[in-house]
Amino acid sequence: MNDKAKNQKDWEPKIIAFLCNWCSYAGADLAGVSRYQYPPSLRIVRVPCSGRVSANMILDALRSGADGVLVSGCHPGDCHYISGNYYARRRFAVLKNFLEFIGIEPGRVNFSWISASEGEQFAEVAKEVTSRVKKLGPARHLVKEF
Amino acid sequence: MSTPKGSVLIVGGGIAGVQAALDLADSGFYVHLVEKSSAIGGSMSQLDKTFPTNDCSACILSPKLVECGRHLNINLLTLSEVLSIEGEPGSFRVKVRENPRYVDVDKCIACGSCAEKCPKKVPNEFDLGLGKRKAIYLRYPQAVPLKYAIDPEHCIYLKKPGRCGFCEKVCPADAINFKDTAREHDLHVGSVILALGFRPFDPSRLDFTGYGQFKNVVTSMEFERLLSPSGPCLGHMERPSDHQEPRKIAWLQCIGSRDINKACHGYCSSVCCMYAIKQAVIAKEHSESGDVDATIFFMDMRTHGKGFEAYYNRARDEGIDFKRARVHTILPAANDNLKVRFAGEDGKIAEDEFDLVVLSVGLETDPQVMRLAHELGIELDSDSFAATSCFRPVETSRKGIFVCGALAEPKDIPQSVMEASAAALEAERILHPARWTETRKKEFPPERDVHAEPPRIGVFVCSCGINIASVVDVQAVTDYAWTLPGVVFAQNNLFTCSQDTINQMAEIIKRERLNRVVVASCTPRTHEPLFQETLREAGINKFLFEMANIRDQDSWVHQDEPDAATLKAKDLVRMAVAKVRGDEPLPYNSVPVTKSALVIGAGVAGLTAALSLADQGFPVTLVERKDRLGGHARKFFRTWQGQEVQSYLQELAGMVEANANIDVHLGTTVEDVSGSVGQFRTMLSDGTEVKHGAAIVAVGAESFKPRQGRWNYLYGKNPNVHTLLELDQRFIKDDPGLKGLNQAVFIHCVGSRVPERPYCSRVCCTHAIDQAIHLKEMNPDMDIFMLYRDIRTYGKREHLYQKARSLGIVFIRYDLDNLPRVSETSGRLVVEVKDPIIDAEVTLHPDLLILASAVRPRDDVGELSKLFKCAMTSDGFLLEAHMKLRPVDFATDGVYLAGLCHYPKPVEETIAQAKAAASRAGLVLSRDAVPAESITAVVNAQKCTGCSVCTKVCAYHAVNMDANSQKAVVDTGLCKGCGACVAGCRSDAITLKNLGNEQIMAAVEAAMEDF
Amino acid sequence: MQEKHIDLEKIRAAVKQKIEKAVPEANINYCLTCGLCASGCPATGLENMDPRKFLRLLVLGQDKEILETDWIYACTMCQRCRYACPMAIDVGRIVYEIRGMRPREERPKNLQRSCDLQRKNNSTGIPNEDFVWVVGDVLEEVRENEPQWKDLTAPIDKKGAEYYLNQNAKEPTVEPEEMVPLWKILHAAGIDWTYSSEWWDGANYCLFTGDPEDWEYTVRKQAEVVDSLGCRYYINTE
Amino acid sequence: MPTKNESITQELRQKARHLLESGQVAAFLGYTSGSVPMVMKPFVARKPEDAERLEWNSFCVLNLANYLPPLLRSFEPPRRPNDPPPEGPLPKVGVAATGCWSRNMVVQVQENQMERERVVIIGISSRGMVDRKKVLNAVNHAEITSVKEEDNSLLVKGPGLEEEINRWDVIRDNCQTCVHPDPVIFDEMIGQLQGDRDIQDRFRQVEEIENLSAQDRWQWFTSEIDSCIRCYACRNACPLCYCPTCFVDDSRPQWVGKSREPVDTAIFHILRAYHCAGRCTDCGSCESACPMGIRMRILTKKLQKDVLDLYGTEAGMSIQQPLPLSTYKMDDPQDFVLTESFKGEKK
Amino acid sequence: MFYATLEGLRRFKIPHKFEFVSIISLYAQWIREGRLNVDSSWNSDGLKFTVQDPCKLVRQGLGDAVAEDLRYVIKKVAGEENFIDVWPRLSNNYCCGGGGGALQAGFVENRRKYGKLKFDQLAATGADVVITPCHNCHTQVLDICDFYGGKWKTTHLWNWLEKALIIDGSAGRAGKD
Repeated sequence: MNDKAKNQKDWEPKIIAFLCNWCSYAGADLAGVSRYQYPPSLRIVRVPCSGRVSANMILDALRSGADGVLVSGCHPGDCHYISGNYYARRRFAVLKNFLEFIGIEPGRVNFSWISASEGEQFAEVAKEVTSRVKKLGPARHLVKEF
Repeated sequence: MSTPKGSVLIVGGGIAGVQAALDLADSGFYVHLVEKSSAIGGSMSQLDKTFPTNDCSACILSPKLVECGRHLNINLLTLSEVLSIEGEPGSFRVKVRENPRYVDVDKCIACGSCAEKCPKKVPNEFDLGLGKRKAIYLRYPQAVPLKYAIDPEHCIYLKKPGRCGFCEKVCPADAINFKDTAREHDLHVGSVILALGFRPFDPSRLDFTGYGQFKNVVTSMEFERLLSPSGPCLGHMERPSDHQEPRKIAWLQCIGSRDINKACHGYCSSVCCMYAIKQAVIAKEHSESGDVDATIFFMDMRTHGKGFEAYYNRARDEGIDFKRARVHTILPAANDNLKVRFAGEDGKIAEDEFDLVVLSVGLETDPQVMRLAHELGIELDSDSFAATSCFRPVETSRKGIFVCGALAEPKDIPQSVMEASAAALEAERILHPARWTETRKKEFPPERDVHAEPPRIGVFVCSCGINIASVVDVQAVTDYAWTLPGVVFAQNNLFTCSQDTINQMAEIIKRERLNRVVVASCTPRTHEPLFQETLREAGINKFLFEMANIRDQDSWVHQDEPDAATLKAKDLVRMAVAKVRGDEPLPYNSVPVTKSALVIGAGVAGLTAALSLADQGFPVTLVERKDRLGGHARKFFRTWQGQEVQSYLQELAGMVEANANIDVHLGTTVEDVSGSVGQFRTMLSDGTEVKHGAAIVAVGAESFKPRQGRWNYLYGKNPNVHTLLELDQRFIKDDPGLKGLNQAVFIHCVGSRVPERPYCSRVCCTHAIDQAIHLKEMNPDMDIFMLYRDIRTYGKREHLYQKARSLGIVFIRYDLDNLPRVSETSGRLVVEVKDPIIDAEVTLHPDLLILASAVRPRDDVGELSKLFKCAMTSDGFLLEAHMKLRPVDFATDGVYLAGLCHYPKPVEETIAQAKAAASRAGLVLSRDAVPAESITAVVNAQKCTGCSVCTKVCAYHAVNMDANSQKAVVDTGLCKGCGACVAGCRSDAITLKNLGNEQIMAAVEAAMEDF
Repeated sequence: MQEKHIDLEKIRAAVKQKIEKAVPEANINYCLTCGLCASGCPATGLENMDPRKFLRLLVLGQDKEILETDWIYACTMCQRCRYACPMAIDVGRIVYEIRGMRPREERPKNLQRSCDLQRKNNSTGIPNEDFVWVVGDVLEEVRENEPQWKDLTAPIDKKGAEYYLNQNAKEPTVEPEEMVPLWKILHAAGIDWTYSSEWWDGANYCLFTGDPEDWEYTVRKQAEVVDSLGCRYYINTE
Repeated sequence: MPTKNESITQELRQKARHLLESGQVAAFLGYTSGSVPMVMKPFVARKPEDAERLEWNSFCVLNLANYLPPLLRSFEPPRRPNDPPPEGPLPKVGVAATGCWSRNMVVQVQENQMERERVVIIGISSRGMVDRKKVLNAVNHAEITSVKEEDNSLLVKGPGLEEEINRWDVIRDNCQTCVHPDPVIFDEMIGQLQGDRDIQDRFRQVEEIENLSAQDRWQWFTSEIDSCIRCYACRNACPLCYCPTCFVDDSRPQWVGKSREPVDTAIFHILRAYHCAGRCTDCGSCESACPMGIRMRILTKKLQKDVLDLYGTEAGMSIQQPLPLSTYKMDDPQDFVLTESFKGEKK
Repeated sequence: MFYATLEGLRRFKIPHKFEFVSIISLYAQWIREGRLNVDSSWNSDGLKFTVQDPCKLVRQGLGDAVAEDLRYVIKKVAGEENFIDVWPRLSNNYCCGGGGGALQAGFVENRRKYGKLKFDQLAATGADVVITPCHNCHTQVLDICDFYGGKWKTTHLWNWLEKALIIDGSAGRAGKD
């Protein structure tokens, strides 16, 4: 995969995006409604809440070959389920540091808060994450060859 | 009255109207919601964030609007105006004119092609003219209905038929109808609710503000739009003159409020102090540079609501500069900046320069609304707000017509929402015999059992006209779908959501014996319910369905990359197919309802709530810990409007005692509570077990008695020192000792807004001032001094403050670091305080010293909240489910709150809140069963370690430890399906139905498959 | 600085009450002490006073200070504070009343003298004949030196003229040639106008001394003169 | 004069005997020595006379908390999953506990794995336990037949070997960097509490790795776990790994392959450590138990460091203090969130 | 003093048959009606003008309307492009400091301190001419200009009106030259 990607000049990474249904998924929709363009790299998985996303799921995405992961939820205080994103924030803060500690490149696993009214911000995040992952190249660590 | 009509007219589609509509439609009444613009949402939809939680306004509002828009029993009439209302409570005839939209709402798919092509740009009123829209437009991105409208004032075609017409040519859905005309509707309803809201004060009347003269002087509403991500600068916060980010911003308070001179508005607009602080906080946060200097010029900082004072304190800590000063005139400075000159309290002049000045404009009634009120025979008060009285806070002068929101007085969102529910309650009270008589209900065929069947998946790929098809190769995607495992049918449709395609889909499901369906089209957020309903119509469980979002999240965002977008669409379809394969039929959960209520606390709130429910025929158990009815209000003399409380209270208690539906338990407390919404069981201390479907907590609060410490002021030591309520007692008794007094002093904020009790008690300013007026009227020659920190006579109560001043009552401001000092010389009280204006120590010799002491939460509220699994604030008041939009609900379904246990509030707000709580409880009690979430968590006991992480992270107390097995169990009646427990569980012992780890992994892995 | 102490056994705000009686719309009590007036007032800080503080002293009955301060002459009664005051409090009007409370002999001499003179005839005290003479003299000079204005007129006491022109005394006494442009304008516009030989001075400092009687007297006199000439419009040089 | 550990042993036996004799506990959990030098065995004294076999020295490296819940359960009458709990008080168990063990017990109490009331904890302020591997290294892996322990030294003997080793030099990494040697919960103490230790560079090992490049960190991580044979000794030694079905054994969902492929080994170690985040008390049992000498403690230490930095809490300090990943504060740090860092970055 | 008469008639309810009007409004009216012909061509040097709104005439007298008339006349006389407005303006303009009898009352230091705001405001316009249509204003603005070192010329309106008058079809011939 690595070599294949190197040969492909315009390699487009695949990034798994876990988006909470109430804010970030709606923000992604709004980006569409407003026609903000961003790279076609995201594969969005709709989850009820960022608090639904576990470390296991993020690792599974990497293991399955995702070049990057984005988890996005409501801004703190806006959680549809009152406090899900607060727990998520702790889980992710610890996980992100930890993954970077064992050598996963910073930029591979990303988190954001995007509200339902932040269409442009969603596109910005999509662009930013894609560009970070592109700079890093295809994921190599933790990828399981099936 | 013969049998009333079971329908209600609501005028105004802002948050108040929407809330009232939902409350009524969900409890058995048909609602006509009339809105004059092209979409509901009102002023709240224009706001960026809301205080004090900084919630995104559109985000929290949108779900309510969508619910309203989709509701089977709400008839949304946009672009409509009420022409006349004839009749009486129970039966009103209403004429409504619906103006033409020129767009067929059944056809419009809101793709936006029309607006893209429309050549006519006009100022966008939603952005208060700061941005532009087209002549064919969507009021705002999240508008409900999400349908375009043509503005006939600006449409080239409508002005000169034959010219332009581009929208018609480009519309893929054939939705443009230039021949549309106004329609008149004759509605027959039982009651009417007016929720017409307010308009922001126009400061161009005040030339000294420079508004309209200087570009960088904007109103607060304009600033909301400048902050908003959907606003004219996409949330980048630019100032109008040069589109640069302002670094230094000033807010000027009381523009168009508390001004009987040029603004002609003597009232306080109640919300401006808080929104100004919020804007300052948000501006600081928003700023890309990170350094915004924010200064707020004010006269009294009015942060009198729940969580407001803490917000104010935090804002101060974050460096927002609060200047107790008012600017006379805004002056131009170089670079389009603005200069202000102002005198501090010490009289010293200072000058400062700002990049942007925000005028905190007040709220006023729109003249159009005044005309309508006049035509409908609704009395307005001297401030042009709908006239109401304290004991009847949502009743207008015309019987059967109710009012809520800012039309009755300037107020914030939660108060408007409360009143909306209260107004709904009043309508229900009249119309309850006709409940469910005019509502509609959807019927479905029985569902096929698909458990044993292997997956037979059908995939429907939508072209959405050209919205998807112009970018994504939909045929290739359809062909690809055929190749996926389990897929037995795939088809491409022009508009999958069109009525004929929907009918066809149902046929195909039956014909092909599909047991799983995937639609690849727009977004589940708007269309999932529609397709799920189709599944039900075709006789399969609606949860056997997935959507692939190939429009909003694909074709629309990769317009220039058709190949990549097609590839992505295939991925998304594959992911959806992988996910749907694992979907199981889920139960449509519901909980049967015990149609009776428990009301805890028999003060004004509890009595009102109990009566409100009992009057609708619901049995109520009313529990009061004391041995008599009345609660805190038994100590009150009169309302701020001058109505005597005791006679009202007696009447209220009398009605409760006489009501056969109310079972009163005096001297009783709640010992234990079990069950959940619809099915509570409560043990009382008198041994009674009460079964009830809903509960209202109205346990009140206490008055703080400063027996010792810093706020003592000789209370309990000198006989002439009283609290407000003690003086009320003397008023009630008409104590002759109060005649012939020479001097009285009131000290405000005794024990409120202090470190140990950092909240504002909201009621004391008004109460103290009213008492001072009463004393002064008894003894016109008497001198009365009010020692205050900020006067917080919000709303129309400001008139009372003005009256007090006009009577010669003297107000002296003090600070926490410069407290009044109280001593006595041979029994005679001496009060010393510094007057900051003339910088002098003033010595007073009152005959009476009144302490406006705090309202404090009761100590035992914590135990009660635990029984009902309700949360508390750090101040010790009960915490509602959402500060803005669910002000009387607890996070625990079926439990509601009202009165002082929520936060200090005057009797009119208590009554409104109690009625709101009754209305919300009515949502449960009016039905045989309440729906519960289907996508719930489920525990695999074999794997569960009983570690209880899941119970700790569950915000709804839906996961608990089974006392026997010591394993987690989920109460499906409480579970909302958020999945916090699932992510927290290390053992994979708890999962979410149809959103389990395996299914998510399947989707993730499918995304990565190469093909 | 010595800290100020006030003992308020009883507020005896006699000055305030007097003003309230005379000017019910003065709204003194309404003051919110918001300071908007002080922010906009050019006299803020003069005599260690500002409009808000001034009102506050009135409210707290500090009559001695109110009656003694010369700030009442720093305030020009311009009413810019009242213009924007949320309570529409008229500090200018209040200052006027307090100026009137000063004994005549303690008022600023020149100011009082101007009014006293005005009561007699005009604020400068020149005899009416002098005014008539100066007008004639200046007119003569223009007619002689400026041929295009040889028809210029400056009528005095012309009965039935459409416009009555009231002349500020400054020009005839100090800079008589400054009267000419206006004459020319009126002439060019073809206006039928006249001066009067009595009560011709429009200055009227009695507006500022605080005695309404003086003010009323002078205006009444002027009105009588204009009506007696039968003019339809009364204008002055402003 | 007896050594410190000899005194502790005496007192421990005395207390255990008393508890057993008086019937206050049904069993006492401690250590006894085995046949191999430097290897101590967990030991359950069930009769008063068993107490004499209890022993305390610097080789008690496995966390006794790991054995407590099963031992307690063994005294419960058998019952089916949904039967009500037995009525009346259940037998108690006595246990010796150092700082980290006691903190583990706190977490176990918080996670409902045992009831505080059912254990009698004899607290011992820890002087640190010896890393057997370090001793072996010190003598170049020569054969050791006996080790005699003095307060500050070890006398190591073997064929042709007699060496005195400074005790502190061979103390385990986790004990050397331990700041909380005192038990946080106990019913009785042996000896004095010594108070928290002031260790400036307690996270030095972690910081050294943090300072590497991402590539070098990955290099370090993969080489560290390279030798892993997936024997799960680390997991089995951990008092916090008590799931009936561990994720590595689960097939629904199957988060990680069961093979020894490097990716799966890596994911095993990542998730094992991550599951201990906010819970691990750095008792070092995992490392002590590892037959391959993998320093997996560095992983949990990293998590410990971050949780402390981010949320100011350390695992097991009190029963009342919520576990850091099951609670939150409104203003928890969130610099790591892209949209938050955007705010600061632009311009 | 315009206001003395206006308010005097009103406050003391003095009976009168005439109508009391402002000459400023009349100038504007006459120009609009074509009764007065004015032309700004004399101002070929582009002298810049600004204005003082007399409190007694504008704020307390006839309000913004008369102040707008005043500007209309100045713009006609001096050329639209040669007028620079002040801020605050019209009814909200600062008092010059000479009003209320201040010029006679004798507190010179106070009066000048008071006038500093006015001076700064006028100086900020950079105008060459300040039109003061009130005698008090005229005297005070002259004084503060002199005292604080201003560069402008302080004049009544009539001087410039005279200059701009067109008699027999030619401008500037009305004046003395």
